[in-house]
Amino acid sequence: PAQAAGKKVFALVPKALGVPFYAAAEKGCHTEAAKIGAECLFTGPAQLDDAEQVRIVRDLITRKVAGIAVAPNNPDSIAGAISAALDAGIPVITFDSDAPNSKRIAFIGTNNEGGGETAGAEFAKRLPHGGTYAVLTGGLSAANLNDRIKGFKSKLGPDFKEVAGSPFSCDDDSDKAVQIIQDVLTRYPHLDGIFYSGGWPMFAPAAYTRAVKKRAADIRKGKFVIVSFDTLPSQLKLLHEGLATVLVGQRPYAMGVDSIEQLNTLSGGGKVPPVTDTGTDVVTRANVVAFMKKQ
Amino acid sequence: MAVLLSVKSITKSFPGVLALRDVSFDVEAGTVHAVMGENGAGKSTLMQVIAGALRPDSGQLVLDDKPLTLSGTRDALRHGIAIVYQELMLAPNLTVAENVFLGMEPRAGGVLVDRGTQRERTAATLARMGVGIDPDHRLGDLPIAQQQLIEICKALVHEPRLLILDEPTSSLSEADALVLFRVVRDLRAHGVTILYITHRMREVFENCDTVTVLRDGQHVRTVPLAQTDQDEVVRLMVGRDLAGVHRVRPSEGDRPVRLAVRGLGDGGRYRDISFDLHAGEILGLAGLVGAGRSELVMGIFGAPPAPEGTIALDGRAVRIRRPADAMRLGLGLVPEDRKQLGLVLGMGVGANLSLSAMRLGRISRAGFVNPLAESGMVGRYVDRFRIKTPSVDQLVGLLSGGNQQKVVLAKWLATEPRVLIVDEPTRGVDVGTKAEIYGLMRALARDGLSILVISSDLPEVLTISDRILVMRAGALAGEIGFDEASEERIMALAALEHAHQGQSAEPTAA
Amino acid sequence: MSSAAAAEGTRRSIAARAFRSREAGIIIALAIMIVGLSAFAPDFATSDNLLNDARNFSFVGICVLGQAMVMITGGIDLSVGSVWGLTAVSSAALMAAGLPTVIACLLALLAAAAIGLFNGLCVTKLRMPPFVPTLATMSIARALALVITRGRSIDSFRPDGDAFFALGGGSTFGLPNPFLVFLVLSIIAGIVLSRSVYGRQLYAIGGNERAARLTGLSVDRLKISVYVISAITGGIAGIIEVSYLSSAISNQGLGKELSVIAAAVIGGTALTGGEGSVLGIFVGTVILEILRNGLVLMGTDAYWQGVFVGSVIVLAVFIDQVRKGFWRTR
Amino acid sequence: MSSAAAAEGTRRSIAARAFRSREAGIIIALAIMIVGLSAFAPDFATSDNLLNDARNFSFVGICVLGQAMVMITGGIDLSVGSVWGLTAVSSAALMAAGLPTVIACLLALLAAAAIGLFNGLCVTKLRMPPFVPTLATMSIARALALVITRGRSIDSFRPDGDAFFALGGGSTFGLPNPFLVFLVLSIIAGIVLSRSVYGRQLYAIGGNERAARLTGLSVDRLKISVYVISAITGGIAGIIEVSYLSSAISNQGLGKELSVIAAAVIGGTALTGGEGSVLGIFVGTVILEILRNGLVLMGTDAYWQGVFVGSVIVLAVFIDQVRKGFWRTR
Ligand SMILES: Nc1ncnc2c1ncn2[C@@H]1O[C@H](COP(=O)(O)OP(=O)(O)OP(=O)(O)O)[C@@H](O)[C@H]1O
Ligand SMILES: Nc1ncnc2c1ncn2[C@@H]1O[C@H](COP(=O)(O)OP(=O)(O)OP(=O)(O)O)[C@@H](O)[C@H]1O
Ligand SMILES: [Mg+2]
Ligand SMILES: [Mg+2]
Repeated sequence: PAQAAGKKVFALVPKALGVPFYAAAEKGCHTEAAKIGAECLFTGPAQLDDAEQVRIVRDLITRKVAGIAVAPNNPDSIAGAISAALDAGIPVITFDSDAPNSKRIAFIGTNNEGGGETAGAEFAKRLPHGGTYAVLTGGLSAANLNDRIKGFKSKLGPDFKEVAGSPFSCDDDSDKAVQIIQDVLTRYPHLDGIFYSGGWPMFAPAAYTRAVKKRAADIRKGKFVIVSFDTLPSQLKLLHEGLATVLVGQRPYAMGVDSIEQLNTLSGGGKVPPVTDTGTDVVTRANVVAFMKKQ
Repeated sequence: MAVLLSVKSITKSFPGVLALRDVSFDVEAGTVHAVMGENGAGKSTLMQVIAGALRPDSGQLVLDDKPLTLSGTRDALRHGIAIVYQELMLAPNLTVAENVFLGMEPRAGGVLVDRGTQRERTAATLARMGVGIDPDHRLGDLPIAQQQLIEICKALVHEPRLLILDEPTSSLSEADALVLFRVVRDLRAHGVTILYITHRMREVFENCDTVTVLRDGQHVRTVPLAQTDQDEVVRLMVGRDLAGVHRVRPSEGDRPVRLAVRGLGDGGRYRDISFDLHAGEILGLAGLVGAGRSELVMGIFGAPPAPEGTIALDGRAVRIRRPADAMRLGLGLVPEDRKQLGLVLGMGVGANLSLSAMRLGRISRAGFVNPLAESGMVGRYVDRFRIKTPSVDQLVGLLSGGNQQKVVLAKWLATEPRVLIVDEPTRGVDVGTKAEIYGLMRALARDGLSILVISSDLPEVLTISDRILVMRAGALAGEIGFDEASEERIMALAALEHAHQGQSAEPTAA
Repeated sequence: MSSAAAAEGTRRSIAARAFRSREAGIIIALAIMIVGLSAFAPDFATSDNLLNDARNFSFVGICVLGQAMVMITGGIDLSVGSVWGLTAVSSAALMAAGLPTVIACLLALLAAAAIGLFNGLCVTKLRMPPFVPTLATMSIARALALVITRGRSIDSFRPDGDAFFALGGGSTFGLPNPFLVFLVLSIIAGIVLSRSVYGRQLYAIGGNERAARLTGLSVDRLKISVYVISAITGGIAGIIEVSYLSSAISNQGLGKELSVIAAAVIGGTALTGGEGSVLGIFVGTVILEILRNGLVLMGTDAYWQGVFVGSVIVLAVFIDQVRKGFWRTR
Repeated sequence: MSSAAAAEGTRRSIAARAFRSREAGIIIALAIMIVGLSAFAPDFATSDNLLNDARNFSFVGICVLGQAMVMITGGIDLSVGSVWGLTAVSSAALMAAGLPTVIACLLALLAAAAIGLFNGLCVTKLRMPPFVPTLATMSIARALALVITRGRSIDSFRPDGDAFFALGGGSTFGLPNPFLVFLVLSIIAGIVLSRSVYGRQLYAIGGNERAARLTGLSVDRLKISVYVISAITGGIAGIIEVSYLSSAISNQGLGKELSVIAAAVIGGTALTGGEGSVLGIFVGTVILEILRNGLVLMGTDAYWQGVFVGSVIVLAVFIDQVRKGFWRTR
């Protein structure tokens, strides 16, 4: 059908469906595809599942799409499928998270570790004397989140102490994320900061507001630092209300756009840079208003 | 004669129940030894102890003068003791042959089932019993009567020295019972000892040598049948004299037709059945197992509704699509198979009793059960039927067979029906209770209740019926009035040569 | 022992005293947990924390009520988690589309009920094993939630005033509203199951469907009703969660069917039908939540938490079995 | 109709003809799917694609074999997905630690078997409903997998040569190795279930446990064995997947218990026990995989896919019911 339609079909394979982050990437993918008169096929595993993702990529090869951009759940397990695609003459690039040891032609995005380092730097800057902190993550085995956390910690000096039980996993569930924050703040009322490797708790503004109510003043005073990944609208709103300190955002929309653009070039026989850094947004209360306008 | 097995002061109790109290008696080798007693007297419990299915709290079994301690039923089999339980103990999803050899499968190459042998030996044993059932037939598809025969076959393949039969005839028709008796005599001839439980006096006196009577879990007496008679045995069982049940001539004068059935049929199991049931009449429905009586009444009750024919109640034609309709019209059906169709074994006596009445708002207001009314009603029926249970909350599944039957009857009478259909009303019920149930049915009939009684127990049909219909191979074979009624006539109609089967007798509408 | 349990099950519906003893084991297990946690995690017994817990387990708890009714009839409803999600996003979407809160919620619940109806019809009219249609609707409802949100979160909706947000976030008499909803529904369910003709019939169906049918119970209609109820409870949980989170996302309630069924089973509801009581499932629900909460408060290593959760589940049920054992043999 | 199904179920083991007819309905459903897909997705019927599918459904398929045996005895095993994951990571970890491939795999399988044993003991000796211990081990095994990997993926392991990787990635006689493993295990399971004493006794337990017990079957030992087998099949799937992905991560097999049970149920295995055949579950497994594969090939909107999956599951079982219906009434 790809050929039948006459249009080139480029596939964008996220780590999992139903994640706002990739929804943004999909948006970019579709807009760009429309622009160049191609078709964007957005498909991926229902939940974070690397074996499932490999199968889907193989299916896409069978379907002879014009190019594949994938955000590997597991860089090693995807490698085989990527080689298979290239053997079948289908260009493959990775976005959001990379598979450096694979044959992928290019990577688009900020690698998560880099993003994590940015976040870590911001965190450390605001807590010059160090302190105790907790990490909230989506899934203990999600490679990209673990990279972010790795990067984050790499920027923390020796006088930072992670509390017992951290990293806390919320299984990408906003409700559970908020519950965990409640629990953590109950257990460690004098915590100095929290790092969210993804925006889950902040996707539930009202509940989140209630959860951090007790420390809201501290956040505004800078006594309690909250650094979170992602810059989705609800997060920006919360940041604006002073319920977070720093947001570190990757640019999913840009990733979607660039992916199609590069796949198009490649399928036309062109060349692309091996790594395209879509960069990170660092949003603080200072520039949040401007940033919201820009969006 | 030599004593094969002696039971020495066996005691067994269950939560809240002392089922056996210091029971002792001897069983002589090569005899057919009857064990009798009222429902709940402890017969089955005792048998299960002897068969290794239950461990006694105290007491001792002695086999061939050697003390015998059984680790389980397998162990018992190894000692040559086989039992046919009162309830079917078969896996419906397996074939006849697989059930017969369950746990003792003949093996091919160590691990695989030797199907050939299994099938042949099953067929052989069934042949020896004189029953023609396909060993490869799925058990669950057979009617209970035949499943019962399979149970017996299952016990026989192991060539036991002591065979325990716990109410084997309770779900057999006269004809199948005869098969069984032949087998029993045959076994005795080969020196096999048989412990035989039944509530049917006649069977005992026709087939057994000795009788042991239990009452309330205690041994009353063991006596050669030659030295006793029915009345004495009954007295021993019940502890008092019983007014014998006699036939009662139906009151003269034509009673209005309550239930009129015309041309009812499902094309197979029963065909073109027509009859009238009058107000206050007890109509017997006799026939061999497989005659299709159960299917017929199920058809009347709408489970499933009969595709052909019409039903009229008090002259008004009625459509009965499901049991609920039938109930609303004042019909009640006490089914043949109490475990599968009659009771919720996992619920208490009380809950079972009130289940049907509940729906008719007898003991509920605005959709909510009125606990007082409920316990009141339950109490009444438990007393009225002398249901032997530690409490109304006792699981029905833990009651003795006969007491379960009483619960089913009570459950339906609680709906105060106008037409009551009873499929095998006294299956597994003791003489005393039988008499009560007959009396009860008569009383109800006198108050205008119309009763249709299916029974494979000829004396029973004769005793209680005002009029008897006989079914054969799915069709009405004929009707027998009160005065002409006799076992011979019934059997004659029920078991006619199969040449005639298929064609149905002319409607017997008045 | 399952039969012994059933015995109690029925006794409960007749004598309130035995009712208590039926759940004694699992209640003991809960008590032990609470004592242990209060000892090892000083913050556990704080009213703040307990109120948080009360709010948190209410969402699942509400679903368990419906699930238990399905299980009592011998069925199972896998779709509850997805129905939860679908109702959540569709109610939010409808509000975002400008419908009045109440209308939006009712429509969303109607959709949930429709799914329950579909499950019920498949189980009764088409004679499917309950696992099949509910598995199917589990996948369908989740997909529909995705279709509605296209993976984005819906938070732009502004229901008339913030009254709606109070439903999930607010408190009354110091008790979180979701908990109150759960409490009220539990009481209703408890009375219905133990005292109403309807409830008693559900137990009968679970105990012996053929007998129930022959006793004139309209088995099909009763069964359909429980699947509808289960779906609606899932929907209620979803809507309350939306109001609690003030935003809806397609993966709400993802995988919750397992926690829901687990809570019911731990609470003594039998997958084979005919058994189960509201008190039991209430306790089962609480155990699961304070377990999660307690592990965090005790600062257990994140990677090990699953081990504790599993062990406690087995232990809780073990204690229950032991007690039943003693109860049986005395 | 379940009895009708069982009727066939048993007949199968006697007359091969009826055997076919037992699964006829579900096979028809599969046929329809294949025809439909070949029509709408030209790439579907290519040998490449079919071989891919064969490889893909083998992992779940192997687990279904064990699961079916558990279900035939009337039980259920929720832990299979987690055991899959645990075995995967532990085998990889052991290889990474330098153990010879075979030893590493055997040790990993031993761990799996231990979990199965635990499940079996809880079900039999402690009389727990199968749902409880297997739910617990589901959580425990997953956690242990996390503990082993600390969330990272294990890929540094270099088994002796790449022979190990051939197990999952390679092919023999043009057929993918995992498929061959699945095929062989299926044949063995088929014979065991339909012909062996052991197999028939499993059916007996599912059909009437009390009768089986009173007939002297060692019910407990038989039940324990099926849980061990189920765990081992889960482990085998995990190890083969590791060799296929040439890397292990703790969330392997996550949520697979559902696909596994679904495949068994769609294949006609009854959750109530006593029913089920290898041919049936084989077909059930295939249906689920080619469904997933077909949807991608047809380029269905990712968000809608769940809707199709659900619908097809219901349809497949519906066709099966219809056929049985006809079969019953003729
Ligand atoms: N498993 C059990 N648990 C509790 N009580 C039991 C159990 N089995 C039997 N009983 C009780 O023990 C007593 C004797 O039961 P048993 O079945 O031996 O009577 P029976 O003589 O066989 O009666 P029937 O003629 O009706 O079969 C009855 O009161 C019965 O309720
Ligand atoms: N001995 C038999 N041989 C063949 N089929 C039988 C036999 N007994 C029962 N059946 C099957 O069951 C059907 C009717 O059985 P049913 O139980 O209705 O007989 P019945 O007259 O009710 O006997 P009872 O009620 O005494 O068991 C028959 O049409 C047949 O299909
Ligand atoms: Mg008895
Ligand atoms: Mg009959």
